[in-house]
Amino acid sequence: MSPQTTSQDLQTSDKPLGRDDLARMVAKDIAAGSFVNLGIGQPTLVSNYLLPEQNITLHTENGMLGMGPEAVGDEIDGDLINAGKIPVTELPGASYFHHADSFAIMRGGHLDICVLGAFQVSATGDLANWHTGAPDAIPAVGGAMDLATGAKDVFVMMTLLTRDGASKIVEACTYPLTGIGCVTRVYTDKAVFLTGPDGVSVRETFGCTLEELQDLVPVPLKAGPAVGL
Amino acid sequence: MSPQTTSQDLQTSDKPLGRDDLARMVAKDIAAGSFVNLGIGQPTLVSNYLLPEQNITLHTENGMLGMGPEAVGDEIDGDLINAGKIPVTELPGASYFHHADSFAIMRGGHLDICVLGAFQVSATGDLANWHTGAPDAIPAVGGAMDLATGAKDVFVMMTLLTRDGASKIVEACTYPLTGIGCVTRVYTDKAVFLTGPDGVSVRETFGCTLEELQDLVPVPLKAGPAVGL
Amino acid sequence: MLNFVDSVGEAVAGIEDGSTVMIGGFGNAGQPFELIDALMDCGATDLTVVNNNAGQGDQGLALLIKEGRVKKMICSFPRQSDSWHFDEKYKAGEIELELVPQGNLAERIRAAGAGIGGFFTPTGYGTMLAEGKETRIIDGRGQVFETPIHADVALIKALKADGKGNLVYRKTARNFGPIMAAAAKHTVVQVSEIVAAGGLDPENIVTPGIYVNSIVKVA
Amino acid sequence: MLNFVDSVGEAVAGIEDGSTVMIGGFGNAGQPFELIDALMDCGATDLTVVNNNAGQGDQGLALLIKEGRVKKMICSFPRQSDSWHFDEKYKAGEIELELVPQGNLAERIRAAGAGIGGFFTPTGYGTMLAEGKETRIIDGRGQVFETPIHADVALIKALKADGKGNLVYRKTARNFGPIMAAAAKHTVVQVSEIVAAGGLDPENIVTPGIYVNSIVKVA
Repeated sequence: MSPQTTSQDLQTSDKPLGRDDLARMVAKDIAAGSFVNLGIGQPTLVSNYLLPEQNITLHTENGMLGMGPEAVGDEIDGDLINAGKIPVTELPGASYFHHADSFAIMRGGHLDICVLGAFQVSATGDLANWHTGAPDAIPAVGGAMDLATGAKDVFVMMTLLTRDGASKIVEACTYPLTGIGCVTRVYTDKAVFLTGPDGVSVRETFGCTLEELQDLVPVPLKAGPAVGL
Repeated sequence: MSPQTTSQDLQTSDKPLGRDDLARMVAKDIAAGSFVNLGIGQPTLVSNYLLPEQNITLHTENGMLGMGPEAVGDEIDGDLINAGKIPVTELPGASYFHHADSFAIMRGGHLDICVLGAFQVSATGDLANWHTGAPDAIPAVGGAMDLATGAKDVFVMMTLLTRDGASKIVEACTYPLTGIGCVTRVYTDKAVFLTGPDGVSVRETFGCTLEELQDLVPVPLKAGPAVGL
Repeated sequence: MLNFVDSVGEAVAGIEDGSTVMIGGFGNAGQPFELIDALMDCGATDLTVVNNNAGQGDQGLALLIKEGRVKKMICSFPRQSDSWHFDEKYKAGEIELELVPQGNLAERIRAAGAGIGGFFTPTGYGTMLAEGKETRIIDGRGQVFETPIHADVALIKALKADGKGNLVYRKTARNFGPIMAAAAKHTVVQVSEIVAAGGLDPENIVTPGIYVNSIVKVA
Repeated sequence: MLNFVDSVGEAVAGIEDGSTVMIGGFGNAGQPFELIDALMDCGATDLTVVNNNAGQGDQGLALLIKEGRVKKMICSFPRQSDSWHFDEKYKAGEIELELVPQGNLAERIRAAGAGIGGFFTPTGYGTMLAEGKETRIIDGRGQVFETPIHADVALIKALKADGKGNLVYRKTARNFGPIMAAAAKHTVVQVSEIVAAGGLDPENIVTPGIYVNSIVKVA
């Protein structure tokens, strides 16, 4: 723990964060003017909390920049869907392109941030989010590996613990990998973690102290940089 | 020489062909509906003899399909030029694309024919047309290697002999190569040659017999398939 | 050579057993349902199908799979809530699956059309989808060698064609159409409207007619 | 981050000595003359310039070369009837030349923007432009390994930009603009017209704004 930070300083909420509060926090952390891809599931919630003045442009890997909110009523158009195959809308200044051009945006390092769900994240930022590895599971990967490998920053949103109480932040992933050393931040109900080659630091905790958090997580946790990074 | 063809049968003109006659012959040999790229210089003449009913689409590697004739007068537009940087025109059904997409058309094997000039063509269809190899020459290659390698058929148009009387059809190119085994036909003032892995055959001769032609060309010549192929 | 044909049946005639068929679409958007129905009717079987998914619900590609006409799927995301026909065939060991990260799928299809012999990409490095593949470190990043995916036939859906076979698409239904058109030996397109050559702005053509072989208007 | 700036000087400010600069254009079509003039004025030197040609006549890139600001040219066709400034520098041994087949130039630039680590292509195989390069036989064809060309800055010309930085071009002036915009860390665009976001049809955008950093309107 760095001298200027105490475990108590890190606790910014007296209870765990719900999915919407977490989505609001992620949205707030995205720099103005960023180009962002939100993964299917929990990450999609982030779009509800992006403010117009942030001027965020959303990318959907099936071929669009400038994606708007989910379509309702007469807006629904089968030719205008997102990566989760949900009908969406188009904002002024949108653009359409084919799949190779769309993935060139992802793979060429042009997205500032992608936000993904995860089964596990390792201490050094390895990501496992596409396959349980169960022998009878039908594998499906979609664009997960391209996003994990291509975006400048990969944020993960997940509950810290599985239903069985096991930490999803692990020393090394036991599920099949999506990408190596790609995750830079993990937003969970109990804390925000920063991951990288030097291991895991904790930016802030929700409803627990760093020591209580350490009891749940099987990798060494450092107090991270001051809140706000 | 195949039994059914005599040297005399091959002679279809009693004198060498001029550049325009040769261009007219190449134009006539291009199958209806073909997509064609005409190289800078002599090959450009071919466009003068393409008939509307042939429905040929011309490609220019700087980013266009459906190129029309050279622009004159008010048609001249600095944003609409061909690979030789000459102002051209646009035909109905034209399309524009960027350089990578344009070369994907060439390199992906989508052009039916390209017609190129040459310094030398080898017996097996190697092409040398971009560099004299002279130590003080400034090399410049442009799209020559992409065309030579990418088009389904590569036709060469050239005079058979250099100014010094040396054959440009050679056993092996002495000039730096553009591509290996890529040329399928060579249209010259004295004959039309078919080149390929099995060597050189002569489709027709102009103003000379096969025997007289053989005296000029240092590779074994066979009488080719009947005129018209 | 470009042909405008009168029926989807004519458009898919000649697709042979054992062909590799690319089918456009991401989910249902851009999926050429009528051409797929015609492919079903024409009887070709033992097909390798390239599509992002492995069929949804009880229509299109899903039915082709149900009827046992697909020997192998090359796709990125077969498992969906309504991919029951694929799921059943897969669990029964009756269909082969080559699972490809979506960006590799797109780039490999693009490579085929562009004459690229293969390329290195960081996507998939260190994962089970790169097992057995050549790798190398380039500029400090692990990368995997991926090869082009060619096809005998592409079946795609566009919005409009002009008399030269140039195509434009509609919104995210564009998806795989342009790259599949370039990657297949023979490209069949269903469109909603056909206009004369010159009826589409040359600046806005997405697929030049050079990539198109057969066009059929579907009401 | 996208900025609309008021002058070409502001647009090129910050280009450092020793930078790799991609300059759009094929011959004069699409060449961003005003941005090149500003680059001349800003003083940056020791540049590596990527362009199809090596300047024509007494303007634009040709002057930059004449003034000794270009250490190295990466191009496909330097020798032209009016490339006298390049010719002189080259013969004097005062400029380095990396000669690249035009399609390899385009594909290598595209690869940089698309995150490809390298690719095999038949173009150039067996020629002196492949000397010293890795080769392999793929599907019976000799192929050469080519690497991406990245740049610090791209200077390009488009017809119009919208408020999101989306670009459309004009006729064959499109040429290298779209791929250079994607390959450079910082892309500067001169346009003839700027319209509000929504003022360009989303179907017709050629370069999405994600690839654009600075836009300046040039009269």
